[in-house]
Order: sequence, then C-alpha cells, then structure tokens
Amino acid sequence: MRIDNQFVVPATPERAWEFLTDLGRVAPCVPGATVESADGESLTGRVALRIGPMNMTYTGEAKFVVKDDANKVATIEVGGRDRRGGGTVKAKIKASLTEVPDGTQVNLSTDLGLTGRVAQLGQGPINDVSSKLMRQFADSLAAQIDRPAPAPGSAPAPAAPVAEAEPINLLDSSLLPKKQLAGAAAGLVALVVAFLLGRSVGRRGAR
Amino acid sequence: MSHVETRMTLNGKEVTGHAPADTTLVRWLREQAHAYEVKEGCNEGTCGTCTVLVDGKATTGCTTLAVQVDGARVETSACLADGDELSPLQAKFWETGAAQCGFCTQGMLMSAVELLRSGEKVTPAKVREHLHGNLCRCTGYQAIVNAVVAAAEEGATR
Amino acid sequence: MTETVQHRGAETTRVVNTEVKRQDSREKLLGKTRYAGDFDIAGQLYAKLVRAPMPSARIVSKDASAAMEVPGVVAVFFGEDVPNNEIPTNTAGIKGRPQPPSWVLTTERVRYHGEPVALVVAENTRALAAAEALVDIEYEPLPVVSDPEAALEDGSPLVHEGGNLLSEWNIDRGDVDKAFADAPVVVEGSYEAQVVDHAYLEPETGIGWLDDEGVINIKVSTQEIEHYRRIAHVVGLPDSKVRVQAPYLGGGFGGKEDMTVEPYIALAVQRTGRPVKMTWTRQESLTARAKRHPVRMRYRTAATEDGKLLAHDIDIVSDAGAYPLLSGFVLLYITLNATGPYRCDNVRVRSRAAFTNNTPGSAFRGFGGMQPVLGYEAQIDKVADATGKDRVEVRKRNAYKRGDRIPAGQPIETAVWLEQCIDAVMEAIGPRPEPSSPEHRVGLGLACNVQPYGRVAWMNDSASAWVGCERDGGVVVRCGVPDVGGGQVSSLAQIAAEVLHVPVENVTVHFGDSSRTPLAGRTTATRQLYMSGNAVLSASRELRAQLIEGVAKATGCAEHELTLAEGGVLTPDGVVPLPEVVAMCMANGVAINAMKTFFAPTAKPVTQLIDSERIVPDFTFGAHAAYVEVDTRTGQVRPLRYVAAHDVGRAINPLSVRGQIEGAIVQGLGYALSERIVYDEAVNLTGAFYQYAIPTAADCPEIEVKVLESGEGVGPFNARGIGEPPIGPCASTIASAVEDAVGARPTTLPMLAERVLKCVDEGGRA
Amino acid sequence: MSDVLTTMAYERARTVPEALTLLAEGGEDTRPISGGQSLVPMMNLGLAAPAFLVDVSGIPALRTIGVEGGHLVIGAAVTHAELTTDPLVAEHAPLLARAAAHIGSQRVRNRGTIGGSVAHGDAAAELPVSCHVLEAEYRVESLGRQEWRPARAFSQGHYQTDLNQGELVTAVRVPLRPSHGWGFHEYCRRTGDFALASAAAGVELDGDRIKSAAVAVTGAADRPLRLEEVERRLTGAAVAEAEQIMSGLAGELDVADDPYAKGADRARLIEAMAVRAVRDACADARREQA
Repeated sequence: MRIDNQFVVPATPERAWEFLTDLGRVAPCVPGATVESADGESLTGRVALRIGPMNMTYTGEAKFVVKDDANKVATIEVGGRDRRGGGTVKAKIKASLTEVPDGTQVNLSTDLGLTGRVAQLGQGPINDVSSKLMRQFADSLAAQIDRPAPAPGSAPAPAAPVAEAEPINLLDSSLLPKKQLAGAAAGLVALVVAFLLGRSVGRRGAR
Repeated sequence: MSHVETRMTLNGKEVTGHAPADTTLVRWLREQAHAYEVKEGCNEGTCGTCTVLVDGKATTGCTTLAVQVDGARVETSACLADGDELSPLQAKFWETGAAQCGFCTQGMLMSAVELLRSGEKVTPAKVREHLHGNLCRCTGYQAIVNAVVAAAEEGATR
Repeated sequence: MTETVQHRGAETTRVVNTEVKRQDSREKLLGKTRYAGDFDIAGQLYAKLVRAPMPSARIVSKDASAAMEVPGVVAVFFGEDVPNNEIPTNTAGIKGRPQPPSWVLTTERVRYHGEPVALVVAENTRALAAAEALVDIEYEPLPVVSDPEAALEDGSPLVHEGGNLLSEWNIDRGDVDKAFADAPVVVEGSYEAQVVDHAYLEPETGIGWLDDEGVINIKVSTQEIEHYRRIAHVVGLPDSKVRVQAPYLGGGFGGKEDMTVEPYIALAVQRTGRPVKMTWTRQESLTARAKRHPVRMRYRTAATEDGKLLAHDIDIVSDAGAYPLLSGFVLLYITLNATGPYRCDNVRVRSRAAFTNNTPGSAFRGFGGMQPVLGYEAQIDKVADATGKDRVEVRKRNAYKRGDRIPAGQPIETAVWLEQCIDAVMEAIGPRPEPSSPEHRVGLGLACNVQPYGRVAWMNDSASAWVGCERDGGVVVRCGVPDVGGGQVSSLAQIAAEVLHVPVENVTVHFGDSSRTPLAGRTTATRQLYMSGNAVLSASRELRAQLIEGVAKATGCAEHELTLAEGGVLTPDGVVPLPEVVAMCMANGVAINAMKTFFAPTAKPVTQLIDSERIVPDFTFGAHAAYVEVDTRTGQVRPLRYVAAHDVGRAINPLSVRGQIEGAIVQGLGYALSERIVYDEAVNLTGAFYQYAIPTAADCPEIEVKVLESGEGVGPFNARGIGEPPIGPCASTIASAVEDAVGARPTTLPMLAERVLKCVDEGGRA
Repeated sequence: MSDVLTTMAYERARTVPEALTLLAEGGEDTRPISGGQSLVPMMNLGLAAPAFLVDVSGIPALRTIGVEGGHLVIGAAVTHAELTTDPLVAEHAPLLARAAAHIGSQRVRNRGTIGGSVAHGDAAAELPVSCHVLEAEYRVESLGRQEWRPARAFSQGHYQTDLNQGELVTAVRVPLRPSHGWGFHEYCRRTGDFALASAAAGVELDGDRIKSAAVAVTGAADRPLRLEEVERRLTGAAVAEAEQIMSGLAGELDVADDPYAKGADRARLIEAMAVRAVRDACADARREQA
C-alpha cells in the first residue's frame, strides 16, 4: 500500500531538516510510541495501539537508509513485529523538503507492508485510521519542530526516558475523514503505521 | 494458569468442570463434559455447528464463554433421543436424508428444536429463516427443511 | 419430491434401487459418530504450523530459541529437520518438463501466502499459540506474480525455476479454420470463473500415535488413505510402518484429497514418541488450503443458419497457483469437457495452466468438468439467439447420441438421455412467478452439462474389497473406502445385502483403514460407487457361490437347484438359515469369504495433443432449469425455484442420489452468486469464514429433483456416478435466467449484485 | 517469558456500582462483556486479549424497558431478540425492533445486546445507525458519574466510540415521537451478513407533504452518516417527490473503495437503501395519521 502526504511547518528547511534527521526527537511525535534506545541514526522501540477491543504492540526498529544532507532527502526503513499476535509491519518512508513562502513543506511518501491477521481482516478501514494517525503525527511534528533545539555543543540529549506511552485510543480526533476516505493516496503516513481491523471480526454488529 | 470452576445442568445431568476463564462453551463441553457431539467448525460464530440450547435459547458455543453459562440449563442433541430410539425430529431427519456428513447435524437439530418449541407457525420459509445461521455444505438444505416441517406437523418438540 | 422415470426391462432388485435410510446417518443423528477430531489420547501433544505471512519471499533466517523457551513447548521443526522434506509431484504435467516438487516445510523460498515454514509441538494449545508468534523468521520479500496470463509472458517473475507454464493440453479435430471461413453464423464470448473454497464444515484434523509394533498410526479426515506411502517417505520409514485410518469425514469435496495434517503429525509422533493432535483453524484453511482453479475462457463458435454447431475455437488459461498438486489433471478435464454435451466435428482447444503466487489449485467437486460449463452453455444460447431458434430445440438438435465421439476422440458407449433431462425440467419448472414489486424482474434459465465419472484410463485404477460371513449369519464387508458423507459405505452395504439376500442392517462394513481393509483408492472423481461398488459386487457374488456350494455338498442338492433367499439358502425342502449354511461350508472345506479387485479398463496416457479412444470410463448427463428474481435497483439475484434432472443409469439408493444432487446444486449456486476468495497481489484477504459467503438456508430456493434411469451406467447394477455432475449446470442456469430477466448476461463469476446491476443498465429493462 | 501464558480473569457483576468499581480498579486491559458475540470471536482469533472481563449481562437494572419522561428507556443488557418482541419497543421505537430483526441469526440475537452493539462501534451495525435517526441518547456511567450522550456524536470511527476506560453504557433512551413513521433497509450479500449498505429513516408528515425527515446510512463512512443535505431537500416536499429528490444521491456520496466492494458500486446500493427506507417511513407515517 502506497501513501503520500505533505504538511508545512513554520521553520526554515535547515531547522526542519535538523529535526527530521534526529529520530530520537521525531519518534516521540508518533502517537503511542515508546522509544527504548535511539541515536540520531536509528532507534528501537515499541508502538502500542488499541482500537476498540483490539490491542497490538509492535516491537522493532527504524533507521535511516538514505540521508542526503545536500538535497535534504532521506529514506527511513521501519520494521516491527507483534510478539503476541504474530503480525509484522514494514515501511519505507521517503522524506523530502521544499522551501515555501511561510516555512518548509515536508513531503512524505511511504510504501507500507502489513502482514498477519490484522492486515488480512482489516483491509477495509486501514486507510481511514492511517489518515487519523497521521494527522495527529503531523500536528505533533509541526508543534515540536519550531521548539528550540538543544544548545549546540552540549551533550546530545539523552534518549527520551523509557516512558511507557499510554497506548493511544484514537478517540480525540473528531474530524470526519471525508477526503481521506477517498483512498490511500489522499492519506498522510508517519513513522508508525496504522492498523485497524475493518469489519469487526465477530458476527454482525455487537451482540 | 488460574482455572475457574463452572457448573451447569447438561442434558439433565449436573456437570462441573475447571478451565481457564477464556474457555469457550463449545471447548468446555467437549473437554470437560466429553460432549463430542458438539462440533467446532469455525471458532468465530459463523457456521453454527456448535449451537446448543442455553435455558431453551439457541446459543453459539464458540462465541459464548463457559463461565457465562455457569448455573444454566444446557441441552445438546444428546438429550433428544430416548436411549437408542431416535426422537421424532431425528426420525424425520433420518427419513428425508437430512444428515449426510453429519457435521452440521447437532447444531441444526438444536436450532430446529428452538423453532419447534417456539409455538410459531412452521412453514418452509420460516424454517429457512430460523436456520440460516446453521450452515450445511452437503445437503443443500431441502431435506432439512422438509424434515423440520414434517416434524412440526406432528407436533414434535424434540 | 423425487419422481423416478423408470427404464423398461430394468433387472428387478430387492434392496438396490429402493430408498434405504442410511445406517451412518442414524449414528450421526444420535451424536455417536466419532470424527477424526473427536479422539483424545492420554498424554497427547498438540501441533501447529507457522505459516508465511506473505506470498513471495526468500527466507533469510530462522530462529526457534524464543519459541523453545515458552513453558510447554516440546519441539520446533523447520524443513531441515524433516527426513524427506521434498514431496515429488506425479501430476500429468507436460511430457519432458520436470514438475517442481512441493515441500513439507519450505526452507529457502516462500511461494504462496500461508505456506508452512515451521511446525511447533507443545503440551497445550495455549503454549502452542504463544510459541507460534515467537518463532523468529526473517523474510525478504520477492517480486509477486498474481495474474496467470502475465505469469506466462516473458520477463514475468518466476515461481519455479523451470518457468511458469505448468501444463498445456490441446485438441485439434477436423478443419476448424475452414469451418469458420464458411460458417454463416459465428458467435464469440469471454468468460471468467473465480477461486472458491471447499468450505467443508469439519476443518482439517487428525491424531497420531506410535503403537507397540512401532507403526505410526494416524486417524485423519482424508479422502485418500493410500497417503500412508507418502507419509512413510516423509519420515523415512518403510510403507508398512505407517497406518492411516479415515473415520467418517465432515465433508471433503476434493479438498481432503491431497495430504493436510498427516506429514506434520507423523513427524511430531516420530520425534516425541507421544500421541500428537493437529487441527487447522478455519482461518488457516481459508487462507492456505488448495482451492478450485480460477479460469479465463475465450470461445468462438460457428453454426449453420438453423443452429447446428459447426466449429469451436477455445482458449483457456487456468491459474494453478504456487505448486502443481493436481492442476495438470484438472486442466485435462477442463480441456476434455470444453465443448459440453453437444456434437461438433471441428474443434480446437488450447488450455494452459500457469504457476502464480496465489494459493495452489487442486481437486474440487467437478474437477475441471465444472468451469467450462459457463462457456459452452453461454455459446449455445448465443447460437440459438443469433439463428432465432428456441434454446431448447438448439440443445436437443446438437445433443450427443450413443456412438458419437467427444472431441478428444473417445466414443460414448452408453445412452445419452440429455433430451429426456431437458424435457423433465422444462415440464416441471411450472408457470412463471410474478415479480414481488415493480422494481423486480423474473427470468427463466436452462443449462445442461456432461461430467465424466471414474478416473482417467492410464491411472490403471483398481479397487479391492473383502466380503465374508460370520458364524451368526452376519455379513462383513472390508473395503478401504473413505466415506466423505455421500453414503459411500452405505452403498456398499446395500450392494452386499442385495446379492446375499440379507437385510442391510445385518451387513457390517469396516472401512478406511490402510492396513486392516483392502485398498479401494481415493474417494474422488465420482469413482467410488463405480470402483468399490463393483469390487463388493463381484466379491459378494463369489461368496454367494461359496454358500451355495457348501449347501450343495452338505445336502447333496445340485447347485442349480439352490438360490439365496431371505436370510439363507433356498433348497427344494425349505430355507437353510445362514448360520447353518456357514456351518455346512466349514464342514465341507468351502471358504466363506472372498476378496475381489475390480480393474477399470486401461489405456495409454494421452499426449499433449489429445486423441484417444479411451480416456475416461463413462459420462453422466443432466439439465437444470430455474426461475430467478432480479432486483433492478440493487442487482441482487434471488433464485425462486430450481429443478434438476440427471440420468443416473440406476439409482442404487434414490435417497442418497437426491441428497447428492440437492447438495451439489447449492454448492453450484454459491459458485454462481456469492462465493469468492479476494486477493490483493496474491495476499489472501478472505481469512475469516464470515467473509466467505457459502449459501445459507434462507438464500436457497426449494429444489425439485428428477432422477432418470436409463439403466446404462458402467457402475454396479448399471449405475452412473452422480457425486460431481449436478454441480456443473448451476452457474449457467442462473446466468441465463438473469439474461431472460434483464436482457444482458453476466459472464464473470460470482454474479455479485454490482455486476448484475451493470447487466440491468446494459439490458435497458430497469 | 511466562507472561506470554497469562490467562484472563473474569467476574460477573450483580449490580451497576459493582461493575463500575471492577472496571475502574481493573486497570488498562479491563473490558465489560455483555453478549460477547463480537468480543469473543476477536479473542478466539487472537486479535483481542483482555486481561479482565466484567460480565454485565446479568445485572437486573440493565434489563428493564420502560417509558420515563417522554422517552422509552431500554436497559443496555436487553438483547436484540427482546427488541424484536417487546410490546413497548414495538409501540414506541418500532425502528429498533425492525433493525434488530436484521442482526445476524437467531443465535446472535438471543445473546447480543443493544448496549454491547452501540459500545462496540461497528460501522455497519444496525442499531447505532437507527439511534442516529431516532436522536437517541446513551446513558454512560462511571464511578460517581452518569450522563446522557447523544448517539450522533458517540460514533467516532471504526470500533471507536466516545467511551473511555472505566465507563459503561447502561441504557439507551429514545424520545417518544408517536406521529413519526420509520423505515429500515439493508443490503447484504447473504441473509444475516454484514451490510454492505443500510439506511434508517424517520419521517413526520403534514398531510401528504413531509414535515420533517431524518435519514442516516452505513457503508458511506467509518461511522453512521446523517444525510443532512437530503433531509433539507425532503423537508416540505410532497411524499410523491421523495424518490425523485433522492435520485443521484450515489454521485454525491464520497465512498472509499475496499477490496470487497468499489466505492461507486456501494454508493448505488446506499442510494437504493435510502430511497426504500424513506418510502417505508412515509408509508408508516401515513398509517400513523390514519
């Protein structure tokens, strides 16, 4: 599944690039993520997601495979496994920056591979949930990016403390994802990928 | 692993078993009460082969936890026959050829018994509507519908 | 309601050709029958497969350490741990082209979604589930090919090294090009049929244990107990060290013809020495179990002005999926039956089966005889419409007669009652019902088919049976037939009871045991009544002769004065009861049991260009008619009334015959209207049973069956096979009824509402 | 590693307060279970693994049906089968009775409950879309708190509702609208399947003109969708023009494709269901007038 997205942040390309290329600072913007270890180049961690009665915890790592400072183009590979349900996730995210009048436009294009029972049974609404999650990620990224980076020269900020992020329950966003429903292409994707069970697995509507 | 004690009246007999709380009724009946006539065809509430009566109501054995029917009256098709003599409904099933491979038969019988005991007018269309949750891959349903309609005409309730 | 149309001069029989209530059905109603999943043995372990989550990948690394740490896990197998992991393929592929093997547990490459990669064995199912998720397998995705036609083009990703063409069959009879050049009427059509699943209600299941003679016993839901040989090969033991028992099945329909749980159980029993139980979940079965082959068919048909068929030019591509299994044979059957029950002197058929990364295709009721019905019944309707002739008349005009040759070259040696079948259904279908609202339309459909029964001649098919008498006069039959629910065992009891003049209840049949009952071959291809039925018939007749010989020797009567009668041997001075007859035999050195093997006629294998006098034993013909109602706002098709007629030669048990026809029709209606497996780039998305729409009681019409008996089958008492034939005509019957209702004919299965709505738009009768 | 083998705890609550306490104390993976007809299949398939289930299906207070303050109040543990047979529901909320009859099979309706259905939040479910049209409200209780939340804002997407950890739906109330007519239609591949498209409609007539109309559909979005634009166009129109007004609705709906049905095909089905639901509602309302 391919998903493209764009958003604008009120920062110079250099500032945005510096933030985006430090996974340690980007990861906490991911809803439901818990970072276990991170150096600028790669990170390991968990993402816990609860959707209705279903809860999945994907343990894995993300790393830069391309980091072209000159053209400000990067590719991040994500891989994770749900050690209880047995499903896996693989995502290759190409990020590029373009300067725009009121800041920098971040362009993300992702190839998403999901396996396991969740992916098999949840094809229907996977698009819907991806768009909701990405909106939260984009908002959180935009908010973080223009916050001052740690003073240069000081020791690199220690990896975020291993805080157990409360598995996010996707309730707060109330926007009816009208457009996003039109298909994967219209959605946004962030580091984490969204998995949602489409049709409830059980018999008709709750019983 | 914490086991929960569950007790029920199964086909008129008191049965007690100990199993983990997330054990489904169909697995409890088969593993704790050795009611092998109750089958598990899909484990997701779709096929109906695990249908039993709980307090007289048709119930899906695989989407109901055993602990949820603690203290209830459970009936499987084993309570229909009188020893080795088929019940009136079973006799009709035998006559019309309504049991070929027999894997759907137990659940089909119990859904049919619920209909026969409901007092509703039993027409072929009513049988098809009441039994559409019990899937069968061998008979094409015609022999089953004929059997239930014939049993209803004779006032059978088991 | 069955009404049997009798053939004059049928041999009068006592038990055969009468409605016999099946003994196995009685046990099943009482809930006493134990299926393969209903056996538990103290100390049993449980086994579960770890399946590949993607359709095409290289296995980079495998690590079972995390799984082994789960309390209760006893063993984890990978392909490297299997004594003989490679299972050779013996399907009728293309001469000279090596057929890729399949694997017990694939080691380097994953070729379809859900392919077994590892086997976990544990003390309980909870540990099993936990361990399955912890077997650490690293996959590197490889390019996927999911379209059979694309798979056959140069440069397509290869599923197997030898190329993606699995099998090709051709027929080239008469001068096709000349016939088309001169033909006044030429009609064309493209047709497509989908992947469907057997959906037997009993999942694949079995239990194995080591007996005190060191033999691995496996009680398993299978249609072929002869797999004990392949299992022995997998675990590296002599054939005699593996025993397979097939208790009554909870349905098979061809889906339990290949091995399922057997090799995995055998491996686990061999390694642990303990009993091992394995049951596949419905979700595993839907995702990865072999399915019916989807096909794309292009037909060109030439005809005279008055509707006589002149020529067919047919091109068929089937998707064999990732491994051969029986795809080569299924493609052969598609080719053999491509032109249907109609004479045509100039026929060219080219059919190819391609490997893809989709789920492997294999046997499924109808076995290739089913798919082409969609094509040939649509084409003959097009010929009728193009020539302004009545659809019934055009079928009768072109129907085969005894002595005609099918395009593959084999003459039809038995009666062809196609015309009688058509008349029976057109008479029985009755008046056209009124539509239920102004937004609905009603249509009448008709379709016919031909389906071979018995296996292809070069399989040298045979079946053995043993029949004997007990001292108490009871009759015992031993025959290795697996009973899939179609009444296979009951028919054998009926045949023995007929010949030996005993009540059916006095016949005990021991069946389905690879070491305790003589082998009768797999229950498939509508062959079992024909093969094991004939074996029991001849063994029973020899036993009858022995009983008469014994009485003759004991009483001094001449053998010709003696006949079998109710419960014994009738002599000039009364009936000698069977127990006494047995005693007489014992006293006079006459055996009281007989073992016979029935051999089907054999012939050389066909070449890739099929031209042979003998390919299949015989054919069964039939016709179906139906009224359907189409909702012109949603496109939903609802069958209102369905009638089917088949010539079964002689109905051994009319009750079973009607059950086979009604059951096959509803499977056919699922194929026509709702069943399909949905793929996304060879990933099987139909992983839950609620997503796979087999018909429910509320979606099926009342069905009326007409059993015709021409008395001319090659089975026992002139029976013809009836297990598969009735599944064929359904999709075309419904398609022609939809056309009659809305003015345009669906050509892609299943006929989902949105597809029929496009026919409503096209037909302009909304 | 042994945590991999933990098993679930289960408690049967006898009263609402007891249930609320158990839900509050149970911690993160605690869930209520009522009929279990959607939750248990997910557990069987390894998709859901709750640590603690609080069974509320037997609490007497959740099984009552009565008229209070201009509303029909239905206990959350009332089953779908009971909705189809209860005289008060037939009189005051016939739409719920009609919609419930479409749910699954008799077995499912015998155990599945209205509270479970609305809390589960399946986008294709029959009762939530009906509640949207009925302007129903759900009573949501947690330790020390109780409030009525409108159905229309309760659905938040696939399996997502406005229900937080520790909260329990304990009742559904429907305003009494005797003069209204109601209609429900759904399209399924097979009887009892998930609806590819469904529509619920409520109409009040003024002579043969439509005084007010409420129409909601499933299949168009990740939750029931009120067709407010259609409702505006229907208000004041003659009953005879209703179908014409709604024709072309399919084109206005922006329905996503999914592997089982193309968006455009599903939109046509939604239009057909909406037209028939409104037609039945008008006929039902005319009978109410007579």
